[in-house]
Amino acid sequence: MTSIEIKEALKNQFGKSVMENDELPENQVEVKGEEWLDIATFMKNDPKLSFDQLECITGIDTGEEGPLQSHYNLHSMEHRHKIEIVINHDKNEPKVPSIEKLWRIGDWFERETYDMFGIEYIGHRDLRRILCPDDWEGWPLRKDYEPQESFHGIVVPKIKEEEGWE
Amino acid sequence: MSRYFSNIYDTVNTLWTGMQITFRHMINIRKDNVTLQYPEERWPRPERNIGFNHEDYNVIRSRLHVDIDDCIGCYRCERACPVDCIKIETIKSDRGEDLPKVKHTGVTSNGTKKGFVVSRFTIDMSECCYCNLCTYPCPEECIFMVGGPNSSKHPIDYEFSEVDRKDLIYQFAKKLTPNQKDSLTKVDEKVEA
Amino acid sequence: MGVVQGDQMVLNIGPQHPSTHGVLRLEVTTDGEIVSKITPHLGYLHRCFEKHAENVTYEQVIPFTDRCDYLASMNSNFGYVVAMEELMGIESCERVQYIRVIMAELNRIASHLLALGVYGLDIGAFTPFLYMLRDRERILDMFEYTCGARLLYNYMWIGGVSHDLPKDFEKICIEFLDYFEPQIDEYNNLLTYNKIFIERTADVGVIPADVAISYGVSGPNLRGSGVKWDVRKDEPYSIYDRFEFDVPTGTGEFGTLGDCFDRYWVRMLEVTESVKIIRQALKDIPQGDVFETMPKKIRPPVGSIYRRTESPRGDLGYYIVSDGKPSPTRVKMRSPAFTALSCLDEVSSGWMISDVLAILGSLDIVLGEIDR
Amino acid sequence: MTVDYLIEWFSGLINIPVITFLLAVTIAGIPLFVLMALNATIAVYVERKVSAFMMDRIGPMGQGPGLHAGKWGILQTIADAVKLLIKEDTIPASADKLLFKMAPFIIFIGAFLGIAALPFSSVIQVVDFNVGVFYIIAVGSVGVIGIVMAGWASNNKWSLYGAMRSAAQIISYEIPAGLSIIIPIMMSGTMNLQSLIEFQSGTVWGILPNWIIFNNPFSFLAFFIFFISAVAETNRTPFDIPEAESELVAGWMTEYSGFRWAVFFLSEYANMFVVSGLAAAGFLGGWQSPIPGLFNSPIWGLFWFTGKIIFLIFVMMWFRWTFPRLRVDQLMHVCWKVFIPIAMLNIFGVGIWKLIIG
Repeated sequence: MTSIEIKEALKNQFGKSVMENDELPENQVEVKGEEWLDIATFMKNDPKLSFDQLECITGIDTGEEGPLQSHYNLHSMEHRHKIEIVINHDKNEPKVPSIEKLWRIGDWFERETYDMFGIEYIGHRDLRRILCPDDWEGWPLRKDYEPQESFHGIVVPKIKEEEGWE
Repeated sequence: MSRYFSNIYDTVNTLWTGMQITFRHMINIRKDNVTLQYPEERWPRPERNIGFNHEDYNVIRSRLHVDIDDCIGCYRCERACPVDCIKIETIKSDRGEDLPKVKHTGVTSNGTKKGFVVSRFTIDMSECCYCNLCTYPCPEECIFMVGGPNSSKHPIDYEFSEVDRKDLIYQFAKKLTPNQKDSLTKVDEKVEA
Repeated sequence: MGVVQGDQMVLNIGPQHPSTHGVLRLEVTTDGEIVSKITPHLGYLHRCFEKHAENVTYEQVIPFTDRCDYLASMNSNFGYVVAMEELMGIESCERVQYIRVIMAELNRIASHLLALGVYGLDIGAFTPFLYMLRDRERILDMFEYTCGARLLYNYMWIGGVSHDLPKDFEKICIEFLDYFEPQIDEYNNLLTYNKIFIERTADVGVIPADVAISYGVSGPNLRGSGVKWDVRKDEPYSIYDRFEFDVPTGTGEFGTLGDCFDRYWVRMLEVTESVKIIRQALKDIPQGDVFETMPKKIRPPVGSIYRRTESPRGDLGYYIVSDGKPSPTRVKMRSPAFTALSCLDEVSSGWMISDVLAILGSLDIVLGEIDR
Repeated sequence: MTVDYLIEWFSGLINIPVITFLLAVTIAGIPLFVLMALNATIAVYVERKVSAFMMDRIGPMGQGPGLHAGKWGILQTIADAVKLLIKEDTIPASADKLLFKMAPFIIFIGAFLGIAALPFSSVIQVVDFNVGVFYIIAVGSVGVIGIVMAGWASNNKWSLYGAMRSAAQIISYEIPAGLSIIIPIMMSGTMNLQSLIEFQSGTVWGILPNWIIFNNPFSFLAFFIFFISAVAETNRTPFDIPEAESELVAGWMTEYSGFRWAVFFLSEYANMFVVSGLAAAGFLGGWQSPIPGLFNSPIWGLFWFTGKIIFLIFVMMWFRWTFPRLRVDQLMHVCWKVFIPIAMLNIFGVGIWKLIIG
């Protein structure tokens, strides 16, 4: 199926939860964050769609005014089609249902996105930081990220010394 | 039961094949040896003998070198560096004027007139990632990786380990005393005025 | 047979351990030799390449991609430039495309040789490892001959490559391939068909196809489970649709489909396929200027792209978002080793400690790419 | 040159039994120490070279001016030994200090006692037991106590794993080794190593030397079972699971360094020497010449016996640099399901053979 057909199929099933957004390219579909688990379950289990592989979860901070976004790249091994799902989050309280139980790789991808952007995945069974240390502060890939000054007594260098090493 | 014996047979057979291979390599070591005894036998560069003929060795990434007399202080290499290991500072001067006091030549070997005295040009080789990105934008081709096509400008050198980390920060600019710097800056202000 | 449950013991494999292929810590809960749970702890090599990428220009990202999958830098570069060219809507010239394919496939051979050799090392066979490194070294020599670097190339640039092929590269490459192909038989006789090796790997660490897909396992690991999926064939990028090659899949030759041996064997077969591709590419490569299609200024239009390519470890995806400025808003690397490692817990519980390291080795992870 | 001879000689000089005994034992022991040290030094060098040649490398080399390891790197092992001796002797804070310090020496004692009974030639043997075969097998298992001690005392999980694996392995492989060494005893009717070797003089079918390995097909098989079990007992690849580098870092010797580790190393090579010696004496005719009737003087005997040992040690190295490593359960499988049944059938077969053919 092409991405337009997939979009239609989703719209037929979920109606308003699949949003109209003309700014997005045609291979992307924006959905409401609250409904995401239902939509994902449908996308995985519907024989016509059968998205059995979660290719990637990308968090994007679109800048000061823009929202936080999650992009889910889904792919179907059976039908060999793919789609990209976009979810916008409120920057102050980014929350979205976890799809970790549907696609097992979602576990680590969500942990990574949580680690980098602080997007909270509701229902994730083991939501810890994955790449940064457990007690790291801040969300590194957000645009307004400020590195913490010291970490367990280790000074985190902000600007490199003018004279190089010393 | 036959599986039991065929397993034993397979084991003996395949292990014996493997032993033959290693034994063959052992007795043919003179022919097969691939080790070079490093400090005595060096990799002949640029014509490195790897079993192929290397007549024209056209590239090499060894270490950066700057012909400071050719540098016009355009900052392009500094901007191209992805890891910010190049640091340049310049002082404005009269275009094309020689300043023998600070050993500054006014014209590059390509004939370009310089508008700046380069008072600082350091490359921190311990940070350099050898990506070669800085050598392309240079309009005077004065920053380059030594050796290879540049071997006429600077001989190949790939053994540049240092005892002190500071020694890996290469200073290319002519040494300026604070007095000289001040006087140059004054010239600078004069030109501005 | 009843299961006797003894006291559980927690064993830390790593961060410094001969078989973790980098700095990875596995927190293993064991009962005697039997492993019941594995918690991987990542991040020892984390340097946030994605944050770096936001602060540099588009062409300056390429040296950083080198350092992610440092065993297959060419393929890392390739993935990035393919994504970038698609985002910018440019197409590099024919010669560049061929050079890229040759380089990527050579690097695939080099990477697989290391993976196979190190796998032998994990099982305990030292000698095949050095034979494979010896041949990998010759590939690195060719890379050095071409672009001056042996490991981190920064060779493929957006719209072109940094250096044209040297004059006699084709001759050297053919010479190498002729030398290399008989060596594969030697590896097989020495390691693959060795009964001890088969016993250690066959039936161990079976990843069924559905589990593999659900965990996003890709590349040789997925094909080892019998799924015929290869981005080069199924979503052809660059000029891969012009070449004839097979996609080897696991057959469960000595054990169950999807075991460690299958994953090992798929890699060994892929080496042969890569040799085929290189031969075809060397035959057809046209003349031309490699800098011809290189854009003067790299300023992609506002937009985003997700593009995946086949790196030796699997689907290497790049998500690039541009807002029209000289540096990217977001570069995300979907690393295949990251997904492969995630299934370790599920696959290896119930096996012995020795098997855990065999399974870990068969997944062929590179920590530089997992931690990024 | 047995200890008995020395005691007799000394008692002619001093007639105090304790002193003569101590003197004789010391004088007989010194060459053994020298032999062990020499064996380890040479074997390490040879192992490095063999492994290097098999891998298309050239191993340790010394070239050029300055401090270097001699021509062909001959001095490399000596340099290493010096390095090990001057290295800091670290003992983990939480280790059981007494056991930790004792363990290397217990392993050493096991290997040392074994060498004492080896018949180097018809006249050179330190102790000529009438139960020599049994003795060597018995003292050979002392080492496992040291290994378990080392593993336990280190207070390290890797060491513990290594020790446990080692105990299971060595004890299991004693059985096929023991069952196979019974065959020479059955055929010669003696446990004395000298008489066992003398039994192997002459020829079989007129061409081959009358070594036990060539005597009948069962003893031929028994030699291989014995030898492979011996490899397993010395913890070498493909049976090196107690110190499996890629799994257990360094197994039971993870926490050891410096001199204590050197003692482990010494004992490992001494153990190889002992089991190869037993295999040579039991199956390959000991100091008998391979060409029956020629070169049979005692000096030649020394040459033949050490030559056979060196060959067997080389084969062990050859194994090590060719094969992958077995897993614990597979190791046990090989021992209990392959070697032991075949070894038992061998005993049966040899018995029948002896009854019928003689």
